[in-house]
Amino acid sequence: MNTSTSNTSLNMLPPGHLGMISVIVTEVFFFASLIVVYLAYLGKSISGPMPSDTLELGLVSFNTIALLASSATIVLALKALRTGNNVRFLTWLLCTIALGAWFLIGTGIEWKGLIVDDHLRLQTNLFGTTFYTLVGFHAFHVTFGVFALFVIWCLGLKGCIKQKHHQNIEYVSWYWHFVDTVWIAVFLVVYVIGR
Amino acid sequence: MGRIPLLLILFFATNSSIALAGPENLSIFDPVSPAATPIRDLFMLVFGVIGIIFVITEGALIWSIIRYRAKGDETKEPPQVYGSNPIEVAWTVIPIIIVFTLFLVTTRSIYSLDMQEAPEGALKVKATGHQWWWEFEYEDLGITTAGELHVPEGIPVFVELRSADVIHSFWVPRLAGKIDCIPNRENHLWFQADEVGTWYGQCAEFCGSQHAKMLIRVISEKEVDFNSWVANQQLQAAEIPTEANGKETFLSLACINCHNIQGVTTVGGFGPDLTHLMSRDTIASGAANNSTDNLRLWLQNPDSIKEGALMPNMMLSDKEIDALMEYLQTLK
Amino acid sequence: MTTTKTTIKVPKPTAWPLVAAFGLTLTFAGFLTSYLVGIIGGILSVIGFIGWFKDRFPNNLEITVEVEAHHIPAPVHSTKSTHEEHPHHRAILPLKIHRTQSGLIGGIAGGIAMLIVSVIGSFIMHGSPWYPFNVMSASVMHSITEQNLTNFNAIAFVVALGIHATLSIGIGLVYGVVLPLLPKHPIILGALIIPFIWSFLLYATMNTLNPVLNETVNWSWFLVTQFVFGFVAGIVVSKSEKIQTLQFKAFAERAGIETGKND
Amino acid sequence: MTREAYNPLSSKFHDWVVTVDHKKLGVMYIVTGILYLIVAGSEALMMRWQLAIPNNDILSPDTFNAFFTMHGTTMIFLVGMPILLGAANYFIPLMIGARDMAFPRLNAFGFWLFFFGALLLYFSFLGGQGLSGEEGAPNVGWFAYAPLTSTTFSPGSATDYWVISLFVAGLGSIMTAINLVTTILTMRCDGMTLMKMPLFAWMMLVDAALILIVLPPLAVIQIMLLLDRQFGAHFFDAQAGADPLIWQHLFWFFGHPEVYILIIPGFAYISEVIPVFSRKVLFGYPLMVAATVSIGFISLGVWAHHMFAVGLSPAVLAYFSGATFLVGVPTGMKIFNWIATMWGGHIRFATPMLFATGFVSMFVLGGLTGIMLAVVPMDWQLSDTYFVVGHFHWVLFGGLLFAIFSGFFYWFPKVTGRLLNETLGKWQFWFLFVGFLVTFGPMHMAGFEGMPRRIYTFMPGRGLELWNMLSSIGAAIQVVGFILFVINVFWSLRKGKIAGDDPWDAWTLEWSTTSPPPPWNFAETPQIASRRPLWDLKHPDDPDWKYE
Repeated sequence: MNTSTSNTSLNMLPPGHLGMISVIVTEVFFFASLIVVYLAYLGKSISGPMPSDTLELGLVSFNTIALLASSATIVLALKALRTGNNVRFLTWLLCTIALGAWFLIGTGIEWKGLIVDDHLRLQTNLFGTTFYTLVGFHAFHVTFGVFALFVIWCLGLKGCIKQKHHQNIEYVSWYWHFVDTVWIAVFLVVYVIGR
Repeated sequence: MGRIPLLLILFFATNSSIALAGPENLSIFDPVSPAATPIRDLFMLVFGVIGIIFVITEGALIWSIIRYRAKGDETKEPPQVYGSNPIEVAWTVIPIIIVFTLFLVTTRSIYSLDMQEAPEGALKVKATGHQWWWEFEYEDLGITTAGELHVPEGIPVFVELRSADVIHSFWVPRLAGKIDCIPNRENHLWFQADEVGTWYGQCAEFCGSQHAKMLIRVISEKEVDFNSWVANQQLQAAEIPTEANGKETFLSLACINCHNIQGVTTVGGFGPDLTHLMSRDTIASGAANNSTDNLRLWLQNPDSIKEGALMPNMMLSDKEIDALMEYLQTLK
Repeated sequence: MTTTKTTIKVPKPTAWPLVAAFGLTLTFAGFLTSYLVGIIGGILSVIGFIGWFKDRFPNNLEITVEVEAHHIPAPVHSTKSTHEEHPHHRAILPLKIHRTQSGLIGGIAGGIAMLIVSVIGSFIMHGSPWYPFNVMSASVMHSITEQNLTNFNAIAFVVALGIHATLSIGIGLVYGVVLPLLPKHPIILGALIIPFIWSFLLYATMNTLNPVLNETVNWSWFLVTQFVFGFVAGIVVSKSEKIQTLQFKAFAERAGIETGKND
Repeated sequence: MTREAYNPLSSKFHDWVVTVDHKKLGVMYIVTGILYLIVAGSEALMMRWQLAIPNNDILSPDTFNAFFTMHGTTMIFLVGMPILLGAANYFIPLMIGARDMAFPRLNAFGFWLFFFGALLLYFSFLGGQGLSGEEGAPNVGWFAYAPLTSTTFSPGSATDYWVISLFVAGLGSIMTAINLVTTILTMRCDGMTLMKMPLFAWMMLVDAALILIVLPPLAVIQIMLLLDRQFGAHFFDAQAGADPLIWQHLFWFFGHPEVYILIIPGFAYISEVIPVFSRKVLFGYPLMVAATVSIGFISLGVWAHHMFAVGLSPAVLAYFSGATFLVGVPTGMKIFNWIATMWGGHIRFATPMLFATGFVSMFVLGGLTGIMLAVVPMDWQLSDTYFVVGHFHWVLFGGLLFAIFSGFFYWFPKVTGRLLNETLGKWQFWFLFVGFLVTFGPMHMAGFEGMPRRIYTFMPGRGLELWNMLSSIGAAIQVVGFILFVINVFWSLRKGKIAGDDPWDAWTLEWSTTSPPPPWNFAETPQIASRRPLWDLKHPDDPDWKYE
C-alpha cells in the first residue's frame, strides 16, 4: 500500500534494449522451429545421400571457429568505440566482418562440394530439404549481419560513427552474438547429433 | 445412467433430438456400439458438470444485472471493493478440483477406448481414404470393395486406417469416434455393431472439392447374411459370353486405367474396384443411389452427380454407354 | 489549470516505411507473378529502408510543435461523491479470515482420517488393506479392472495416494476459505451437509467417474468415510484460529464481494 | 491547441499515408479491420445461404471451399488481428501516459506490411484465376493441412497467395508486437509501476509476447510450404517420407495461442468497460494479472488438442487433455472476477456495458463447450464437426466480437469526439445477440447429429435440415445488426452528440486528454499514484493510492 503522494520514480530500460530482446526472442522461436523440423526428419529420408555419407567435420570446424572468434572481435570493437578510439574500433570491426565473410565463403565451399560431388540438393531428399533450409537460413542471418556491420564500417570510415552511437552498435552486436549462438545449436544438431 | 433428474432431462432432450433426426440419424447420442456408448455416458457426466457451472455462473450474472442496476439517482459511488482472498481462493481451487476429476475420467476412458491390437476374433478391415471415396479391403477374406462396409452383427471390427493421398477421417458417429487417415501413417479404430442395420457416416477431415460427398455406409448383418455376402464377393467377375460386346468396350476405353475388375483387369486401383458393383446400394461414395438412371448419368457426366469428382467426363457416345451399362449391370 | 506555452517534439511524418513495406510485399508477390515484379519490389524495399535509415541517422528527424500546456487535472469532474462515511467503503474483504494454512492442514488431517477409516473398513470387509487403493486408482487406471482388487499393486497405490492427496488438500483449502462464510454452524455444514451433497453427486455419477468403484463399493461405508473427512477437516479448520466471521451478515458480505449497508 | 487548417482531400490523404502517429495508425488498422469484417461476413452469409437447405446449389463446391477458407483466414488475420493491434496501438500510449509508441516508424512499417499483405490475399480472387487459369482464391481451409496444400492436390497459385500474403501480414504483426512489448515495458509515465498499469496494458503485454513467440513457427512452415511448392523441396511430400503431422504440430503451436491472441484483447476491453459502468474498482486485479499471464503460458502447451483424432498415443492425449482443462481455471477466475466487479455496483447499461454483459454471459458457455472438447473421447466424436464450429464462433463472435463492439462504443467518443447513437446501439446489440444465438446454438446440435464441418452441402433425411435452416435464419437476423452498426457510425460521425473529454466518468489516463487527443497525446506527461489516476483527481478527498 502506497502511503504517500510521492510518485514512484521508475528506472526503465531504454526502448532499444527491449526492442532488440523482442527481436531475438522471435528469432529464437524461428530457429527453434527449423531445428525441430530438422530433428523430426532426421533419418527419415527414403533415399540417399544421408548425413553420414556427406557431412564432413573438417571445413565446418574452421568456419565455426571463425564465427565464434568474430563474437570476440566485435566485443573488442565496441570496447574501443566506448573509449573513443575510432581507429581501433574500425580495425576490430573489419576483423569481425572478415571472419563473418570467411564463414560465409566456407559455407559456400561446403555447399559446392555437397551439390557437385555428393549430388545433394534441396530437391534430393528430406535430408537435403531440411539441411539447406536450416543452414541456409542461418547463413542468411550471417549475411545480413555482415552487411549491417559493413554499412557501419563504411559510415565509420566517413567519420559518422561517434562515441554516442555505441549503444546502437551494441544492439547490432547483440544480434551478432545471437547468430553465433544459433550456429552452436545448428552445429550440434546437424554435425554432431545428426551425423 | 440417469440417476439424477438433471441427467434425465438431458437424456430426454438428446433423445428428442434423435427422434427429430429420423431413421437415418447420425446422432452421437444414439450409439449402437460399445466403442461409442461409453462416450455418450461421458457426455452425460460432462453435461451435468458444465450444466451446474453454467447455471451458477449465469445465475450470479443475471442476479447482479437485476439487483445492481443503477437506479439513476445515485449521488454516491458504490463501495469500492478490491477483492476478497477467500472467495478468490475458492473460485481458483474449486475449478481445479473439477478439472482434476474430469482429467482422471478422461485419462481412463482414453486407455479403455484406444485399442492398439485387434481383439480376439475381430474382423480386420483396411480402410483407405481416397479423394473422394473409401476403399475397404478385407485382407483375410480377399475382398476389396468401396463406399459400403459390410460387417457381421455383434462381432468387433478392427479397422486399419490409411490414406492414398491427403488426410481423411473415418467417422461413423453411432459406431465409434473419428480417427484420421494420414499418409505415411497407420491408425486404428474399432467398433462393434450390436444391431442389424445401416449406419451412416462420412469423411470428417477437409480433403478437397468433394469432401462433402465422401460418404460411408456401414451395413451390419446377421452372421449368415454376412457370410453369404462374403461368399459372393469372393467370386471373380463372371465371364458372361453374351455380354462380350460391353466387356470389350470397357476394356477398350480408359476405364481400366483406374478401375479393377477381378478376373478381368487389374491395371488400375486409382478408382473403386468394380468387381461387384451391382451389389452396392450406392455409387460415387454414397452420392447417389445405384440405379440404372444414376449409373448412366454418372457415365455421361460425373460432375452432374458429384461436381469435381476425379472420374473424368469421358465424352462417351450413347452407343458406348449402352454397352458399358449392359456390362456393368452383370457385375453382381 | 495552468496555461503555458511549451514545445513538444514529435517524429516527422515519413513515407519510407510504407515504401519499404510495399517493396517487401512485391518482392514476395514475385513468386506469384513474375520475377520482374519481385525485382522491382526488392529495389523499392531497399530504397525504402535506406530512406528510413536516413530518417534516423545521423539525426532523428523530428518536428517541433508549440502547444499550450494544460496540466492534468484537465477539466475532470465526477458528478458523484464517494462513500467515505461508510466504514468499509473500500477494502479487501473480509477483513480477517483463516490463514490459508489452516485449510491445508484441515485437508491433510481429513485426508488421513479418511484413509485410516477406509483401510479399517477394507480389513473388515475384504481382509486386505489394499482394496481402497486399488478402487481409487481405478478412476484413472483402466487396467485395474483386470486384477484382484485385494492384491497390492504398487502403481495403483501411488496413483491412489496422489489422487487422494490432491483432492483432500483441494477440498481442505476450499473448506478453509468457505466455512467461515457459511451461516450459523459451520461444523454441521462442513461435516454433514456438504459431504452429503457431494456424496450424492458422486453416487449419481460414479458409473462414469469410476465404474469399478461403482460396482464394488459398499455405499454406506463410502458415506461414512466422506463424513469422517468432512468432520475432521471441518473441525481442524474452524478450531485453527479465532476469526471474525461476520456471522450476522448476509452471505455476499461475508464472502467479501460486497460491503454492507451503513452500520 | 491549434486547430488544423482546412485541407484539401489529397493533402488529408497524404497526411494519413505518411503518418507515424500511433493514433492515426490505430484508426487505419481498425477501419481496415472493419472493412474486412464486412467482406468476410458476406462470405459467411453466402455459405449460410448455400447450407440453408440440403443439396443446394447456390455455390459450387470449390467456391464454397474458397469462401470458408477466405472467411476463416480473413476473420482471423485481417479482422481480429488488425482490430486488436489497432486498438492497442491507439490506447496503449494513451493509457500509460506516453506520447507515442517506442518505435513510431516501425509502427507504420508494421501497419503497411499488414495492409499490403491483406490486399495481396484478396488479389487472389483476381490473380489466382488470371495467371494460372486453375482456380481463384485459396480453398484449402484456414489451417491449410498438408498434404492437401501440395502442388499435386492444389495446383495453381491460390495456395501460394495464402502462404505469401499471410507471411507478409505476419511480419507486420511481429513488428507491431515488438513495438507493443517495448512501449509497455519502457514508456510508462511516472509512477506507473507494472502493478499500477491498467489491466488493458497487462493483457496487451501478454498478447504481444504471445505474438512474438508463436508467429515465427507459422512463418517457418509457410516458408517450408513455399519451398515445397516453388522449389521442389519435400517438407510435406508424403512420397519422400515426410510426415504430414509436422505441419499440424507447428501450425497449432501457432494456431492455438493465436486464438488466445485474439481473445485476450477482448478480455482487455471488457476489463476496462465493466468497472467504469459498474462504478467499481476491478475486483481482484492481482488475480486477473496472474490469470492472464498463466493463460499465456498454458496456451503454449495445449496445441495438440486440435489433433486428438490423428492417432496420438494415449499418454500424449492425456497430457494435452489435462493441459487444456487447466486453461479453464484462469479463464474461470476472470469470469468470476468480472461478475464480482458488477456485484454491488451501480450498473449503467449503456451500449458498451450491454455488449460487455453479452460477452460475459456468452463466453461462459463458449468456455464450457471448450471443456467438453477437451475430454478426448468426446473430441473423437465432436472434432471437425459443426459442434466445433459452434464452439469457436461462440468464443470469437459471442466473445471477441461483442468485446470489440463494447470497446468500439466505449472509445469511439475518445477517437472521434462524438458519441455513437445509444438507441441504434441497443437495437444493434439485440439483433446481434438474438441472431448470434439462433445462428450458432443450432450448430452445436448439428454437430451432435453428425454434421462434419467444411461440407458444401449435406444429405437430406438425417436430422440436419432444421438446425441448418435455423442457422441461416440467424445469419439473416445478424445482417440487420451489422447494417444498424454501419448506419450508426456514419450518422454519429456527422451528427452524434459531442462527447467531451470524459463522457463515461472513467478513470484511466486516456480520458484526461481531449477527444480526439492531440498528436502529442499529453501536453505534459502525467504522473500517477494509483491504478485509477482520474479517480484520484476526481476525489482528492478519497484517493485510491491510499488503498492499493
